[in-house]
Amino acid sequence: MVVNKIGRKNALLLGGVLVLGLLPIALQGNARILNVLIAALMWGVLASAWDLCMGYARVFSFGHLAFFTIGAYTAGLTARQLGIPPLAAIPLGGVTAAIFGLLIGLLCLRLRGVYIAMVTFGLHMVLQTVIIWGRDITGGKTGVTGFAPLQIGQYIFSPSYPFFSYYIALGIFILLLFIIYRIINSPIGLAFVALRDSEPYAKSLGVNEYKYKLIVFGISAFIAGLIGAVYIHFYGIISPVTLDIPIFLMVLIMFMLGGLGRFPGAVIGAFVITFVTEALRPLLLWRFVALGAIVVAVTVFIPGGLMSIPERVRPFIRRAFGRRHVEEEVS
Amino acid sequence: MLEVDRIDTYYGEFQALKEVSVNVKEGELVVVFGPNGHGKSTLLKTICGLLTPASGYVKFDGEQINGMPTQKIVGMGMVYIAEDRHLFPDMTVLENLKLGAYSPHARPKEAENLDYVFQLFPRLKDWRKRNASTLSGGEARMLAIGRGLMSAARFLAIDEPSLGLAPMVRRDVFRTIKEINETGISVLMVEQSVVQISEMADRTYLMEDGRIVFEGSKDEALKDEHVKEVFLGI
Amino acid sequence: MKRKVSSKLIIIVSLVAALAILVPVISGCFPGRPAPEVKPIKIAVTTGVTGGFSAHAVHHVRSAQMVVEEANARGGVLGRPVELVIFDVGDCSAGELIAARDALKAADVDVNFTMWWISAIASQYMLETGIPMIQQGWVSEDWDAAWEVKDQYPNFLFMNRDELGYGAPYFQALTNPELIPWEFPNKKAAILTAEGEYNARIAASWRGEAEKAGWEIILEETHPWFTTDYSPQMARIREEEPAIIFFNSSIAVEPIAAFSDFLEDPTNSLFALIWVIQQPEFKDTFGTDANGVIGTLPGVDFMATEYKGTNPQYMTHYEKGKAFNEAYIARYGETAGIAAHIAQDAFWAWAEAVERVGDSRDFDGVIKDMEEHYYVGITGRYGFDPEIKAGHYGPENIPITYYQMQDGEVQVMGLGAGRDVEIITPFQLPHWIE
Amino acid sequence: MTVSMAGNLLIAGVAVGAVYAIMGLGLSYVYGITKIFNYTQGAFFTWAAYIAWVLSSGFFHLNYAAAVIITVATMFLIGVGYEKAVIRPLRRFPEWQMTALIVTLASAMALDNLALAVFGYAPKRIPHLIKGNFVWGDFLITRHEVVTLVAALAIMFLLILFLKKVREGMAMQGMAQEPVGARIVGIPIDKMYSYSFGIATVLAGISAILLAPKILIYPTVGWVVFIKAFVVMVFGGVGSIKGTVIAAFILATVEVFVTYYIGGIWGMPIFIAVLAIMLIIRPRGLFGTW
Repeated sequence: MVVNKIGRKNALLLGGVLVLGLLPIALQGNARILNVLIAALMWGVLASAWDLCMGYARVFSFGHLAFFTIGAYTAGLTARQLGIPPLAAIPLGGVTAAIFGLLIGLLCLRLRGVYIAMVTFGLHMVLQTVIIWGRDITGGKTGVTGFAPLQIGQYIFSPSYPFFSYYIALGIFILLLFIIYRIINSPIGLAFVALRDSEPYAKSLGVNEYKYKLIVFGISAFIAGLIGAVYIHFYGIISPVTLDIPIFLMVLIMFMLGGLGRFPGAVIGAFVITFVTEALRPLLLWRFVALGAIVVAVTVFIPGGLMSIPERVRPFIRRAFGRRHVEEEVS
Repeated sequence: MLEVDRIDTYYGEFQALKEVSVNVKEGELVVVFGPNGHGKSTLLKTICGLLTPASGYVKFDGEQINGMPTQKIVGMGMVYIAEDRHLFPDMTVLENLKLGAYSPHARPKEAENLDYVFQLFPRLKDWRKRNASTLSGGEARMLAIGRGLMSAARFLAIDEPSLGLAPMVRRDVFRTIKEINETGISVLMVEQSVVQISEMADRTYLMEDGRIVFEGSKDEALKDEHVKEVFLGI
Repeated sequence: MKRKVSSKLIIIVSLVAALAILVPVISGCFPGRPAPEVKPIKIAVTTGVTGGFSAHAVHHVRSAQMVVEEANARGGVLGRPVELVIFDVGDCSAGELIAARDALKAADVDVNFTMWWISAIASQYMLETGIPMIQQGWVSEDWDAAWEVKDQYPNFLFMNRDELGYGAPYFQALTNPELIPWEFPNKKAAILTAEGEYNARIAASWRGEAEKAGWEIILEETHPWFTTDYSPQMARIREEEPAIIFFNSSIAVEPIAAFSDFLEDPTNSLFALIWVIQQPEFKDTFGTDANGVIGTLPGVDFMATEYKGTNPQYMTHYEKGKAFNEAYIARYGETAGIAAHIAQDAFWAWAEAVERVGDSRDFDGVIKDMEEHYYVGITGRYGFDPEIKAGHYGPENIPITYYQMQDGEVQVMGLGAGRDVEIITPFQLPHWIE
Repeated sequence: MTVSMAGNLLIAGVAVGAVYAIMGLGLSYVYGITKIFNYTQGAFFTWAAYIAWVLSSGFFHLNYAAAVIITVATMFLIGVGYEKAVIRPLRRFPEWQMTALIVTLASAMALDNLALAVFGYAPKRIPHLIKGNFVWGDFLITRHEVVTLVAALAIMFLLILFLKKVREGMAMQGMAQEPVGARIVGIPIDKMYSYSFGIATVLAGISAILLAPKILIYPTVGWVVFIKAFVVMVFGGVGSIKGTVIAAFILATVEVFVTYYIGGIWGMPIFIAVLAIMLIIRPRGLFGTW
């Protein structure tokens, strides 16, 4: 039963990837939608990395947008100042973010929830100021621009080549999500799932909890930084606008809406929020009023996030079909 | 006074109570025995409104109370004294007792009940300025019972009062419960071990795997083959 | 085994279903319209209605709506009706601007009017589309990346280049004894600047000129956008009592907060703003309490003011501007913000060029024509310099205007740049100066 | 730096600190009682300020005292209503605090933007409660600031009194310490949740009324204050009333001096850096109980 269940989940994930792979062809290369999809893919990775930290390791991090930005600035600045090619600059962005992640983690992971949130948010605020203040290096509010793009033959990874860029982004997306998926299903990830379900288990895990949290925090910072580096190479620019409150809220809402600590939930949330925001754009001033209201309504009706819909629907179906698996499930 | 009729209670998809029926008459002291994890606490929690049964009903003084919020049930004169105590850890003994009399009907009798509790447990009076979290197991148990009495209850639902207590203290606690019962307050108590207190019970039930498997007086219980098998290993 | 087969089947069916549902849903988010009989001229307004410049964007959008109605009332452009496409770019992040570009391309617009964009590289992507892009104004260095390739993309123009007005020339004007006949009690100045490149560049230029003139900068300070508590800065100002307080910010909230604090216990200082003095909020908040506050703007902007000068050329701008202001107030119940006036001029300058060229789709031709002809509007006479891709400055073209709050209204104090200022209304000593 | 300078900065710090304290108390209070991290607090601040503006200088031109009373009463109803409509349905589910996080975030976003759509970006001003200054030599403090300071201290003492001596306050505290225990003794949990939200919202309202004359009202004004109140809450130790107030004064003073010496743009980062150092030394904040 259990084996079959995991098999089905894998098959669904594979199916999702297949759908994503076929979408551009189905959309006949519609540039507008493809560019929005690319943005959704990137936000999906960031939201998943953040969720890995918040939903699984239960580390109340507010710093992932900062890691994202650190990755982006590192990649952009090294590419511009030192002429490092994109394929080296992107991982460098990830590594730098991971180093920051580990340092911050060492400082704050022993603290309790809200306190971690505050220290990590501190990183966020300080970073914003440092970028504006260090305008000679960072470009201030205008941001970092002017470096060689990621290029294969005549194709450039940029919004001007959406079809090509989409597959590059999808490849990176699959790679990074696969890493996240493996972590979730590794002994560490499973330990965290068990930990959030039962307190006694947390105690038996003992001292290692700190170490595990640090590892997960570092990895998710790495992924956030990496996708930040991809972001800057795609758009050719990053500016401190990224650190403003609206984007911060949007990414938080993405994985919360998808379902905290329910693996592909963050991705689903990212797609939903990105597309709903885009679709609501003609509302002008009322856009974020509508978005906020929709999120509130959806959450009040589906408190576990979109990923919990199957779980919530299953008992009804079971009752409707008169099958009773109560004992079986418990054992 | 209390009628529990064929209730089913679930934790998610797990059924903890299966068609359980129990009743307590005015002034009675009834004990439900049963091994650990077989649904005894669930029964009390369902009665006092912390859990809602999926089917069946609970009646108190003839009024259906399942589905009612706990504070209303407390207002009707029933109080639950929990196994894991649920005291307010960062409040003093006195503050805990005062909050015990939160229910509107208990407020006028607060001073009177406080005297009564201090009379029953004189040591609580000495410790009234101490934080509840600093109390030992037996002391905390007393405070829990005392807090329950503060609500001017006519019906106590006591969850394993002996759990984790030394035999001496255990006997004290049981004696106090009996004293309380003799003032006319009905008691429904849940216990793991049948031997210790069977003589003080008016009637007993045996609960196994979420079902009531035996009902009878204390003498009948001690004679019953199944009860013996479960508790005495005979 | 049996179960496995069925779950595979479920997956395949759900996959097909998902694709079948997803594609129309996603496409549905971006509806296309059926083509009408006469193809309308589509003009786009791309502006950050929900971002930090929201206060200005509102005026931009309203003004565009008015301009389109007026154009249609006059029979459209090239005899075709004009249709407005408004696109919100929120906080101007790269993703937002790319979305805007793709949407405008999909909508097949004829021209794109923008307010101020921070993300220059994203503007470059916009230029790739070939659609003419007419921006209200910005410091051109912010456009470094796009600037380098401007020969590649001739299809953009600035209405103004702001750095010409606010930095060094502004300091010169403030210390011009003809414009401001007040004997400064000392040679000290305080510069309060909002974060961001735009204001930073203005501050650097202003400061450079001040230091050249032997002034001491007792406070140069950068605050975040929407800062509303200036008590520490005011404490320093009250201690040093500088002769000039230069408040360099683009959002009205900030100077309003700072000036209210200043008025609690004022010092003998000039209080000088940049163009924010023309945001109606400032005037509406303080009324006559603000009498004496100074501001400047590139371009004539006669909103809510009386033109007391005699220059016939400015008279023309004034009459046009007054008519527009009255129409705007009648319609929206408040004074127009600065973005509204430039939006008017930008559209009509473009529309005249299109009429001359005779084809709205000849993008390069339209821009070239705009560079070759003058347009006389509300805020000035526009002749675009192909070298700097922006309107010419100068008394004949877009004059630099200095304002002062007098009798609760924004009055034109002088026209011109730096030391060459034509006095219109004499300076009044601010009421807080003893 | 002169003595008068230092004195004036200190006064400014204390005056700002008083407002952070009131706002922080609201946050700390909700978090302490309900364990909800209430993002909407900032939006409630904004709305309270707008309501006060509409009642006083905006449209109705009511007497200021009447406007304040109506605002505070409205805020209580808004808080209670918000809890009933949005938070209560969530409470039936496991892990609902996390879900509450997203709901309050999204509500904050909706409410902020609603303020933008309804009132526009033009900043609004409401008058000072009392006009005028107190001046001793070189030292200057506005009467309004004195009112704010007194209000902050009074609210602190009233809250402590309420939680220690009043039965309802004790019940709320009991609920925070031991939710099941609170139900057992018959405390009406739902009502207590609503009232805690109501009280916190009232605190947001009071801080808005006190701060708005000083800092103007615009659609995102609540966020700035919210973030600072949040830092104050953590610094003081979550759930500790005394800690929150002391933290507010310390941090506001630090902020004022930093703004003076280094520049306004560094105010917030230094604010948070001080917090980070503090947490490394004392992981539970100044007076944190857990």
